[in-house]
Amino acid sequence: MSPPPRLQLHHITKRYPGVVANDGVSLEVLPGSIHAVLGENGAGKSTLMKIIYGAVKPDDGAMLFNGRPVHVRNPQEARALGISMVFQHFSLFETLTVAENVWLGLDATLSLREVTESIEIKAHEYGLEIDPRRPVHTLSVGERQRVEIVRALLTQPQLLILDEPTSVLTPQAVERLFVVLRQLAAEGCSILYISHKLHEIRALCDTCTVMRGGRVTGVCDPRQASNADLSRLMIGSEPPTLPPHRAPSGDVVLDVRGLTLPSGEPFGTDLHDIALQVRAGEIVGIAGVSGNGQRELLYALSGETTSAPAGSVRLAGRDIARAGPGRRRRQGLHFVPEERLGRGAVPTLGLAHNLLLTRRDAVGRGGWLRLGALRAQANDIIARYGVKAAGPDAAAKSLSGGNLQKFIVGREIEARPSVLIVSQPTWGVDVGAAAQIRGEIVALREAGCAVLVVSEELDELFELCDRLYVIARGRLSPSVPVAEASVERIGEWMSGLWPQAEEARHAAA
Amino acid sequence: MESVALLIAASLNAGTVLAIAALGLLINEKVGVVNLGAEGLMLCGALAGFAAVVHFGAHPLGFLAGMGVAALLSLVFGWLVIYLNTNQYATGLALSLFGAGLSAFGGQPYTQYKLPELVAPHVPLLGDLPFLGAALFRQHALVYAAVALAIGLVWFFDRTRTGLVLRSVGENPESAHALGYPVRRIRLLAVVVGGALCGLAGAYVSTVYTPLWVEGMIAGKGWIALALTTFATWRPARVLLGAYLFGGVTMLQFHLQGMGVQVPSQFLTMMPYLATIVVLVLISRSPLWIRTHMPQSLGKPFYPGS
Amino acid sequence: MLRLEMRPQPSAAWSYASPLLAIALTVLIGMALFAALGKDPVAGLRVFFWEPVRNARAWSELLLKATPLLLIGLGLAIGFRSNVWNIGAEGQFVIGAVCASGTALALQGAGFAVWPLVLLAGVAGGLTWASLTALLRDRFNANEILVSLMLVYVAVQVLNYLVYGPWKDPMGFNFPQTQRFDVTAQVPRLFEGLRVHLGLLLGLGAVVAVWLFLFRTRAGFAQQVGGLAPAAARYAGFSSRTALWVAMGVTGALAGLAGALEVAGPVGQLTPHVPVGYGFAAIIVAFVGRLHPVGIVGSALLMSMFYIGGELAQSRLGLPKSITGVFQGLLLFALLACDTLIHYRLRWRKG
Amino acid sequence: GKKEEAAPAAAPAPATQAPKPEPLKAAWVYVGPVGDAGWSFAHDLGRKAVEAHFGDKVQTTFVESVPEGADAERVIRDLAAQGNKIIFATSFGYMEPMLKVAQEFPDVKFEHATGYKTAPNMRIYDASFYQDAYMAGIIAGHMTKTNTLGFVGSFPIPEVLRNINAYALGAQTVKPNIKVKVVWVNSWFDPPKETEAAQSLINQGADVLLQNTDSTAVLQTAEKNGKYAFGWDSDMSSFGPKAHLASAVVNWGPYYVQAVQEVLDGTWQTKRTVWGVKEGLNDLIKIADVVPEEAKKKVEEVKAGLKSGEFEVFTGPIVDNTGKEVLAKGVKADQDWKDKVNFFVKGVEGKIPAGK
Ligand SMILES: Nc1ncnc2c1ncn2[C@@H]1O[C@H](COP(=O)(O)OP(=O)(O)OP(=O)(O)O)[C@@H](O)[C@H]1O
Ligand SMILES: Nc1ncnc2c1ncn2[C@@H]1O[C@H](COP(=O)(O)OP(=O)(O)OP(=O)(O)O)[C@@H](O)[C@H]1O
Ligand SMILES: [Mg+2]
Ligand SMILES: [Mg+2]
Repeated sequence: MSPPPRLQLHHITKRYPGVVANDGVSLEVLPGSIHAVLGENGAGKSTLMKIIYGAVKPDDGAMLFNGRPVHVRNPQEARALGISMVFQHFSLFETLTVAENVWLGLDATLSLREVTESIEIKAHEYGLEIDPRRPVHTLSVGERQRVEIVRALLTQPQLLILDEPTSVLTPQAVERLFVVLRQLAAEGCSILYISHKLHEIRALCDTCTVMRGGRVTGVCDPRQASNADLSRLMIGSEPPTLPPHRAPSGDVVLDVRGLTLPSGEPFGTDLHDIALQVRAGEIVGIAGVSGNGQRELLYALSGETTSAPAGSVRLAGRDIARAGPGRRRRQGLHFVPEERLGRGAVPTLGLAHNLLLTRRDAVGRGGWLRLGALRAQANDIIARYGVKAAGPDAAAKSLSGGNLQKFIVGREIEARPSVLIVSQPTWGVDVGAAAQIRGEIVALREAGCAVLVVSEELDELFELCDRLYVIARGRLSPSVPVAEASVERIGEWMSGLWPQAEEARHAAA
Repeated sequence: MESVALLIAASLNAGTVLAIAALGLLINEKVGVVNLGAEGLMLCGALAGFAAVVHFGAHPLGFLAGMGVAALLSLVFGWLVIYLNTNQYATGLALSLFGAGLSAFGGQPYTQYKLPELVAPHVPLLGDLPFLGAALFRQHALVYAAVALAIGLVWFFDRTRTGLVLRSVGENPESAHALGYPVRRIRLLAVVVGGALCGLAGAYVSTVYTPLWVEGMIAGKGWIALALTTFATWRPARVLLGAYLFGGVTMLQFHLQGMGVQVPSQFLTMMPYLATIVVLVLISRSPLWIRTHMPQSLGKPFYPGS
Repeated sequence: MLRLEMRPQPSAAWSYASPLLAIALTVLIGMALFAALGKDPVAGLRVFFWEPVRNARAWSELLLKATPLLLIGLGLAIGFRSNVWNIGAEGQFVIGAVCASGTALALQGAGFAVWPLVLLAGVAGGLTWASLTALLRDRFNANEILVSLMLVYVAVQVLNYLVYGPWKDPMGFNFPQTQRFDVTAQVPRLFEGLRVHLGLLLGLGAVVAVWLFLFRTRAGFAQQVGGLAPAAARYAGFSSRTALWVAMGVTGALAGLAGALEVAGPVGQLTPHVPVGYGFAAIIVAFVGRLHPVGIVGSALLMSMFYIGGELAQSRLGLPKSITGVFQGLLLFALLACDTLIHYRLRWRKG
Repeated sequence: GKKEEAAPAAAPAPATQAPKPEPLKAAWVYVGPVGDAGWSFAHDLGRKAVEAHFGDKVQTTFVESVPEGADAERVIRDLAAQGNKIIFATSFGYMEPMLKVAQEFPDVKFEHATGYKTAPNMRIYDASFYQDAYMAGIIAGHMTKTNTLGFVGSFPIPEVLRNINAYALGAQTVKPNIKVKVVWVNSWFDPPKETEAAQSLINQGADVLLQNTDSTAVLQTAEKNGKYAFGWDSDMSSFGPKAHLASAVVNWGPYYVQAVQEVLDGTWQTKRTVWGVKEGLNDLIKIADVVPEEAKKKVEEVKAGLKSGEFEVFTGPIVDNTGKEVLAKGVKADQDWKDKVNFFVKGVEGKIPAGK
């Protein structure tokens, strides 16, 4: 008789106010299997994993582990059973050392010294070299993930859950991770692998459960299924494609040179001698693993930081390095930040009032607000961009991520900017809305705007951009036209390894 | 010489009140909770301690009562800010006002009541040393307990796993929650323990420092204790140091007056408050430095499961 | 078990109902307290809610005491809405009173109405004192809660120094108070024989001005974004420094005005007893009034009622004065607790 | 205790007492909580003496912890409007508010303690604490070993300066070179601060302390340090059995009884009353056993002199601590001189803070 499945879920249901995150989800994972859970943003993947790990309580449903019914009430119990999890958003403590972080994730049986030793042994065994004594804030994102994985491995898991582990890794690091995971699976550990990247799942997994809107829409072998099949299960349709681009680009509008800026944040990244040009009528992308200086660079470009050296940022020839966001906006530079809620929009205010953050169309003489005009303007954007909202007074936080993103992008595009900077344009946005947003960005370029896109999704950058830079450890690579770039090459650059010679050649040209 | 030794002794005594309260607040802040109600807690602790000594005659019971009442009040405060996510500042202010009102109200029957005698403390042998004996070894047991508490907290936060868990909760409650630590319960516990220490400090004031009950007798010490945690960049040993420094400034103003210094006494009375401001300014000058040492979730609400 | 469940959207109805529920709860607890102290709860209610509004004189006293609370509460509301925690309004009030008195004393004997100058001096004084906090916050990042509070103690000693020293009434047998101000330096009363004065109208004017600023101007909008979402304010380019200075400045100016009105109104001279805690009570006023100008009018009246009721409870019922403080604290606690109903609903759940 | 007594007193008279004449209503306004010792407590004892003396002919009310700012006027007016025929305001800060209310209620008699302004229906009364301070000084002079005395001062007003000077003069009758150190706490009542001030005086060598503040903190601090101190405003002997040398007490009862009697008789007139040891208002009591007989005898002599009116504490020559003669040899100070004291006598250290 074959052994029982490692994990069985029956009709797991979890409701949040206003959403059913998991709706009668059933799932089965075999010992030694690498099982993918595939789904768009908001499909309910993370919620399901947290339920398995005991971090979230389901409203309904049953769970069996190695054939025995279990009630996992908290992560400690999960770990005692042999379930470990690496979270989508790291659960590390910046000020503590690697060993302390690991220690906190283990149960209290070992001393800190013993934990330090076992980290070294485990890390060596799987080729995940890491110094247990270093404080976490000195680690790169890839190294941090290694800490998470080592922590999970030290619990001797029979089931390892990884929630979107690759969104922060370079393609090369992804490959290395896969080697480790395959080794683990060969040793009999089951793995639940969450992702919405088809190619990764195809390369790694033997089974795939697809979710949409909190329900399971299918189970298949990803090595057999076609992209179109998976896509249909995942989003209910085939992915749309962008129209091909062609229009010659114009003058340099945004010109950054010699931008060196120490970070003002405790664990931030310093920027070193950044040079960057964006021309009218082109889309330029910046690739890179998060935490390599994107945040600081965007602050310096948007004007949220005004301590950049004078002359290091120019807009159509004028020095704006020390101008605040308002002045830059008046000169035609608009920006869509990655955090929609809390930065791009005030959560508790209505959409109409959120227009006031970046627009002054409804502001009369002496700063007087014309509320009627403000609402009309909001209604206009809601209609034109197909934003699903209760009206111009609906609070920003009542909108789903994608709809709020459409509203914010609409707000900035309607301002007819000469430069638009967009960070993570389609993060957490469903495929339909993502396609619409990308379409709007492309249309803006066709209208002669200079667009700078910062994203961690290489696929998106390759699809959208004309030219690419890579940012790593606060330095910016030379640019390459997308036509000449490859995922492998950009991946290598993402770890900071771009040829200096090339930079010199670029400068000479 | 003798007078300097006595000035040191008095400063240590005055500093102890601040130290105990500030160490309690430090525990709160290490898990991410700012309790602006410290003044109210100390007042209620002072009253409860005083009343307990009046009724039961024993000082240790006074300390226990002060801690108990303050713990109870911080439980309410903690429940509001941790479980109902009310604004920490507003709730703390409410507590400080409520504590002041409640203690004034409940303290009516105890105004200017007399407490039983305390034996003058004197550490055997050491207390007889010249200079040092007078300066250091003729203090109430709680003065030494405060030192022990600070050392204990250094050890606790740096060397024990529980201390590490507390720090991690203040650092990143989301992660601590994801790892399975009961963040809200830990926070509540820390708030209650910290509050109890404020109560102890209050009871010390009313039963030992000035063995009397008078409404409003804490007179801003709770607020100075709050400033001390920032001053010390959340490190117990520095809290102790800072507390003695402030104790010293407090005593020095009277010392200077007694010496006949030609400055209007009102300006000398301002000294401890001005000193607080000056120190805050010096410490906070570099925001980066403060933020590096500050528990990262300080003052921020935590919603589990989001 | 009773459980809290997050609402998908905050409840608008509860945001109005919560203060009423909080008042009701406070009254209920208060009545229980009266009963426990062996007093007739109905008589207690009468003293707190009927006596202070019984006749014109009572109204005059109620409004007189509500005026400083209203002025300071309005300023604090702007501050708290923009995440500026000025809790040293009491100090700004004191310095306002000091500067107003200085002006009044300097202009003793002037043959014209100098009270507008006196009030302006108060405004300037409060503004300057608040600016100290703003400066230390802005320039040195020093926590404004602690700085502003410490400056209260300093302000009180400044006041003491002046009244015990250089500003002492030369004919006053060395007692700590200044000369009484000339009639020209005193704010006009609104009705003959009643103490309520022009300050009330200034307060109501401030209500309208603050309302317009907060809800009808871009600057007012920008002021509040920092309190709602600091990152959004930074993104929009709304300066947190401007917000800090505006918040501190407005509160300081209004608190200073309140201080000036106190010395140029009911007191008529500078004495060490001018500060009576309006700056602290106004914190409760601001919160109970939902940080909304119109709400603050109501809560200032309520707070004034508590004060006067507390005094009357002494002379009529023999209750201790400190009961007022208990009520104030209770009210604020109750309000904070009731406010959770805006964001959560209560549900019965088994297990 | 005291709350329950106040309540029925304030309630309207029951109907059964209708045939009797309406009781005269009298009210007191206190600056602090009554408590068990100190200034307001002493006044409240006086109120109780009135109750005891007149029985149901008089009905008393009090309001405690009344701020001396704008609120006092409302409280006093409310008391007048409630039908009180005589109102005692027991702190200096009530002077101006009371004056205003007095104009509105010509039929009500107003009595203000420690002030200097009067009206046809408002008069002032005061005590002579400096006489107690002088006698305390005599005892202190005998008890000090360091020849340094300490004084915890509230505020630098003439009354307090008189006390400090009298304390020094009394001590100097024993040892002419005695020094007095003064520390101001800028408060009438702040026990922690009083403690700290007393501690710092002791630390600087003062071994007999007197205070013009209201709490028992100074005495308790002396007790803790094995030094000596006095009670002030009420008998504080139980708060420092070893440290307590004597208590300066004030008995307002006789004055209050007389004032109420005058209203009942219709003989009340505006004037200024300053009573002291002579009238039984001030006294130094509970002189401790450790005090030498010689000192006790001297105090008795002084007391007798004060009672008969032959002795005056401030009798020239008096020299201030800058060496200037402020009262010529053989001259007895009059009330006006005493009202304007604004200097320290020789032997008191320091300068009067910021005066003219
Ligand atoms: N704590 C929560 N409270 C309310 N709603 C929640 C909560 N957590 C998740 N949700 C909602 O549940 C749904 C599923 O969320 P979940 O995080 O499981 O999606 P996901 O598939 O992991 O998406 P992603 O790819 O973005 O990680 C979403 O609509 C989300 O908004
Ligand atoms: N933490 C939360 N608390 C309460 N409601 C939430 C929370 N997160 C999401 N929601 C609600 O759940 C719904 C779905 O939100 P979410 O942002 O996850 O949408 P989504 O499924 O990812 O859609 P989109 O593709 O547009 O982002 C929204 O109505 C939102 O208001
Ligand atoms: Mg989503
Ligand atoms: Mg997820």
